[in-house]
Amino acid sequence: MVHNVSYLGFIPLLPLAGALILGLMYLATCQGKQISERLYGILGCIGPVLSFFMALRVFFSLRGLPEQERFLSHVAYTWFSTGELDIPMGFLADPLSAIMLLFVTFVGSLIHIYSIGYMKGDARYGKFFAYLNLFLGSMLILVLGDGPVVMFVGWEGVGLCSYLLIGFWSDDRSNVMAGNKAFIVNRIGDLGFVLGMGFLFWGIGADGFDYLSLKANAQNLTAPVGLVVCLLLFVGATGKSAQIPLYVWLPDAMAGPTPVSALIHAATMVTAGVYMVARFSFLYAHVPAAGEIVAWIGMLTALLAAIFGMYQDDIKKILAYSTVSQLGYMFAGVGVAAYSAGIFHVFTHAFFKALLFLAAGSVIIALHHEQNIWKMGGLRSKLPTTYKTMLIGGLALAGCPPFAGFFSKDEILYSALASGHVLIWMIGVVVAGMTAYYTFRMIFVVFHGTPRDQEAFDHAHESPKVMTVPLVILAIGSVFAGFYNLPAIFGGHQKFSHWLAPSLVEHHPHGGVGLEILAVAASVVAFVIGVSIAYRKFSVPVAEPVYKGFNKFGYHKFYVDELYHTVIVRPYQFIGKAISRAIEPFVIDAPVQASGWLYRMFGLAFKVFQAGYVKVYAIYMVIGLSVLSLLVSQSLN
Amino acid sequence: MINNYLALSIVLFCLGILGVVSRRNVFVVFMAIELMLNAANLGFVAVSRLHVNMDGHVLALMVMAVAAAEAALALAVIILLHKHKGNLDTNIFSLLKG
Amino acid sequence: MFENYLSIMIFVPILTGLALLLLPVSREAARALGLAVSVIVVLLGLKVFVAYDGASGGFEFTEHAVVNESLGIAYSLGVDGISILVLAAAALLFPMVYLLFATRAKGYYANLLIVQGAMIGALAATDMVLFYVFWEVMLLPIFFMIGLYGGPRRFPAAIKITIYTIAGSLLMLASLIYLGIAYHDQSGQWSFAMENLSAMSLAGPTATLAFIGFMIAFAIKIPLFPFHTWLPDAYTEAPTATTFVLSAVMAKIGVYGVIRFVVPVFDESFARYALILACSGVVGMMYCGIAALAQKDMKRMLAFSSASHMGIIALGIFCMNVQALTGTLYQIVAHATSTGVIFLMLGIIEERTDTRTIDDFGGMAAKAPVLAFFFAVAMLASVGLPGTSGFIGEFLIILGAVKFNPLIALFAGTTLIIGVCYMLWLFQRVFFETTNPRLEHFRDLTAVEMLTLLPIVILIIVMGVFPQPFIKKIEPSAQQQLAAISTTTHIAGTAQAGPNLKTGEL
Amino acid sequence: MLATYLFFGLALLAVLGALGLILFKHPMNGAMSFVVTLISLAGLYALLSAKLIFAIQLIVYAGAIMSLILFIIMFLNIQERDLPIDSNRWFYLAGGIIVVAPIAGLMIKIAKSLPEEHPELIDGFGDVKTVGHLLFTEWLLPFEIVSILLLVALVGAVVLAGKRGVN
Repeated sequence: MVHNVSYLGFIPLLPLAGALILGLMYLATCQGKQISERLYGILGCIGPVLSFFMALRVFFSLRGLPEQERFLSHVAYTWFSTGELDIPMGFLADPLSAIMLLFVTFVGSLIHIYSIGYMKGDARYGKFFAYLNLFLGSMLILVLGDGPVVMFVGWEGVGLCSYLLIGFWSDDRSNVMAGNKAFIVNRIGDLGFVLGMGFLFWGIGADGFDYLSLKANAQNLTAPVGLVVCLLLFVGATGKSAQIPLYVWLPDAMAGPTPVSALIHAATMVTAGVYMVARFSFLYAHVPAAGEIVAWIGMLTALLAAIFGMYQDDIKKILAYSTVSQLGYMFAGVGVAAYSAGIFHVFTHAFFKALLFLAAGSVIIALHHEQNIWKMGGLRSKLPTTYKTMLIGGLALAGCPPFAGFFSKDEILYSALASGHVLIWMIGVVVAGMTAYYTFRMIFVVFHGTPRDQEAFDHAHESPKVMTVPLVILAIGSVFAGFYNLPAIFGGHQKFSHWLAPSLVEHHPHGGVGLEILAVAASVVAFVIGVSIAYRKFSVPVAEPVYKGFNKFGYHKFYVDELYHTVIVRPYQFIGKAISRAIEPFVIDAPVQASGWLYRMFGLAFKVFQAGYVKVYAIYMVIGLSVLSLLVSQSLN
Repeated sequence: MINNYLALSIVLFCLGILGVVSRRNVFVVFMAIELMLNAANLGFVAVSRLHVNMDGHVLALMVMAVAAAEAALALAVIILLHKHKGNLDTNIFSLLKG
Repeated sequence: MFENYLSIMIFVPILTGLALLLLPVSREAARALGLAVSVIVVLLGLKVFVAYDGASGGFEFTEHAVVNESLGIAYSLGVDGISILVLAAAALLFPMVYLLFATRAKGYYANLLIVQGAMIGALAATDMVLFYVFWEVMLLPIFFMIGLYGGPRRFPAAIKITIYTIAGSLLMLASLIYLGIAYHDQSGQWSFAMENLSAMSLAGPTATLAFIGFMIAFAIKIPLFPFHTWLPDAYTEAPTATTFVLSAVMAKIGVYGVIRFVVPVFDESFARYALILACSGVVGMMYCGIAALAQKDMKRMLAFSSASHMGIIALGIFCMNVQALTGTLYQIVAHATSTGVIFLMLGIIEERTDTRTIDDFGGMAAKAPVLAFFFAVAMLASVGLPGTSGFIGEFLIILGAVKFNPLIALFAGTTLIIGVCYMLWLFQRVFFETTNPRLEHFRDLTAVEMLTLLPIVILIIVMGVFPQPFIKKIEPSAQQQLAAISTTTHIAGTAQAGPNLKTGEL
Repeated sequence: MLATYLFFGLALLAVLGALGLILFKHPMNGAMSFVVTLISLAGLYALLSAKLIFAIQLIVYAGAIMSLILFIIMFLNIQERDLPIDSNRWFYLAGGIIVVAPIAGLMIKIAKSLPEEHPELIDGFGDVKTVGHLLFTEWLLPFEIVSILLLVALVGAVVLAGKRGVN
């Protein structure tokens, strides 16, 4: 039973309209008299906030429906249709997209408000809000799209906004390069997505290429094609959600303004891959082998990123690697078919990671765009609100009970254990410990100890209300979001999982209370170990360490960027040069040139006969006549 | 009988060719061309006699008219060339060389 | 009032162009006249486009007059879904040139008029001899425009494109004569009308040769790898408006020719060689796309980019399913708008800075935000971002390619990546980074330029968001065009070698 | 019989004159010997009963054209030293004969195949009146065209010769 509600289309349309208006205003005025920042800020926030209220409306109308009828949809118009293919511009709100919708608009609105303060004084203030609005609109299309093709619109749209916002300060070449890298790497993933859609369509899509029809026909998909589709779609997910081997763009993406890092590169866009896998749970449930691969890639990514995270100097890069690592958890979750656990982690992660980034942004602004943690220290007293909120975020990220991250991460690890993926669970526990370690390494170095740069320390001051209020709100979310899916062992009812049930195809494993206690205990132990190591090493004033051996290897991120550069980028450039300098002129064009040369040679050869004297031509004529006469007399005889 | 006339016409024509080919004096070349025209005329008139048909005569008249026109123009050109180059050698005119 | 829209669209520009060549008219007057004529053509073109119904998939706006009864050559025109979008592009894009480039010679505008008329003629002709005539007429103005008004190395470029194209055309002529004779042998009558020729069943080695003759002629025009080598030189040396004409419309007529003539007439040979042709398209796309990255000259780079896109567009034909074919027909126009706008903006930039070397630019977005915005929109359409015109076509082509042959689809899909690589690199070097001192006094677009380009930029978005009105016009004809080929291929037993994804046989 | 002797005599003169044309060094001598050819040809026309052509050959060719040529030769006042050196003359002549021989042989062979006997003449064959009648009825258009040609040649000659030279 699907209910048609026409306001669905307006949810993405509002921010998009905002982007258009802001963009035109900015274009019209950027070279003349500037419009006041306040106007831009207010206009920029209208769209997201309205979308948030509409998302609430969607959520509550879904709640008012019986469980199996929780589908709201709206087809705006036929987007394109040819042959068997029929793609409507349709939107679908079900429990899954409603959850995504809620936190995307909620976190998005908060970050818009925060940006009013953060971007103060930037010459391209209006452009920033236009891009942010565009991003939010695209993200909402991604979430609300009723089929893979409409989702792809948002999918690419958020990629574009990511590119634009990473290279926002475009005067600096490295920022633009980081943006390019993000776009190109995402595009590699998108290739997988597009091909996956192609296979899916020719497999079962002819009877309707939207989620509900696909879900209904999923059993018709043969196993090999199903595997191909799942893996190709997962390639798309690795690009967007920064998994091995396409994770390299996310740390570089920190070149963008901090609200961007918080909104796009931590809370919302990068989770799109997880959302997509959950969306296609009816396919992945069909093909267990694909889920296996997803889970392993996810967990390995989590491990790798956690290792890198332990060595970073840049506060935002630490958070970036922690994002990659947490995304790995999410994929491990959806990979072991615990889709609701993965989505729950997406949900809680959005709060605490946005919080951490915004708090980091507050620190960065306070220190006038200093991002190196080894130039900070002792900021606890100067930035009390920031410190408290960041501590809450850190505890949530590290998985300290009862903060949000603990429950969601535990749910994933328990699902892995209960579904028999013991090795994945063990790695997960280790990564949890590492997460605790690098999170508190960061907090201790930045906020505890003594100031390392006295001058910067003296000028530091707490951020304005417009920035701290979102921090506090997010901190509250980080504390309490986890209770939404309290498992039975803590006396809860897993409301979140039940809420999602109509959208997903999953079977909750029942491992028994013993396993559950084991999982919880292991996570808590890992957290305690990680924090205590960090406390031992960094709660006292320490200088910037010099890395040797394996540590140096980790500090340089296993030289993966360099490897990619040597193996992919350089040969690509080389082939380009080779084609344009050698192959094109000397191979492909050679027959053409040769034919021209041949004609010229013929010309030169016959030029000899062209003496230029009329008499000579007369002689030729006579000779010709003579030969002709000879031939004719021959034939006469 | 007529074939003797035609043979004479052929001989004269060939002599004309030889004149054009072997001489470099522009006057001689020009007159050799006139010789060939005359040889052709002789052919026309002879065949005309053979068939008792006077179209050959008319053609001969035409050829003469053309020859006259040619003579007028050619001589004008020769004068011009002589003025320009001060020479009568056909080989100095090689503007057709590619 | 009158009904010969197509004839008017063909001959008013051609006759005006010839008159301009012969009459002593000032440059300004020539430009004004050209603009006026092109606006008339735009209005007629809009009329035809809107009035074209397309539900039946057959020809509309037909005109017919016998030219030579004994040889069956006729002056017959018509529009169907295959030609309607290309025709619209050929009709609608030209006024921009007159508006944007004001300082050209009289002959330049005259040649533009002639080339427009000839292109519309080639697109509207339904008699093959008539098509051939317009096809050849199309080339001459291009030769003069490059040779007379082009860049420093214009002569070799002009000669190369002309001789290369004519070589192909001669092969086509020979094949055309063969077709006429074959039809005469089979039916006892002479005719070069499309519907008669496509109804023939051709077999044997001679038919294959004739197929190859046609295919080479069109492959040169498109251009398909490895017949593309005239393109970088010609595009680079030609004056910008000519490059615009070449890339936005002329190349598309090559694709159009394959769909219109080769597919129905040589259905069997076409099905047999489709895989090879598809490979050629894909290889060309990758080859030119990778080569584009190594270019130093902006125009040359965009020339390679254009060639790269043509590879993908051509691929859509060879996949032989309705999605890919519709995608090709759609992408033809999408590419015409995006690449056209890019080349026009390049022309504006070149006129202001006197350079095209990428290293001479940088930070232009700060100096000219509107130009940067327009360029970005066109660029995104060119890389196929959803929401712009470029996505629909590319998506349909790749979708069709998956059905045709997954491996081809995989390589075709790399266009998503390759296109982005060089385009972003170009955009970065030209519009981002610190402002190059050369651009200190660079002006943004003037009001006229902005208003000229704005409709196309809007069209790019509209075609991305609301493609169905366009697709509705082309799809029935695409279906019909493929109906013929699928029946013959089943009989000939050469049905597509691709996988059957329904039953899962990879 | 007389006609035969006359023919051979005139033919001999014509050939000798032509030989003189191509062999004499000075164009003046060549022109004079060419006149001999032209006059003998006129005689041959008379033998063929082509009365009008006979007259015109004498008047126009031997008279007008040749005197024009002679006039120009004398007008240009060509000296021995002005003459081009025909260094390879004998080589060209010998080569020319070799080349021309097959042509001549073929043509003569064809001429020989023609019938020997002469048909009876009709009344007024070759007369001014009959030829003129023909000229103004059947051949009117070519005649007019030729007259235009002559006019053009006249104008052309005036324009060309009237130009001021460089020297």
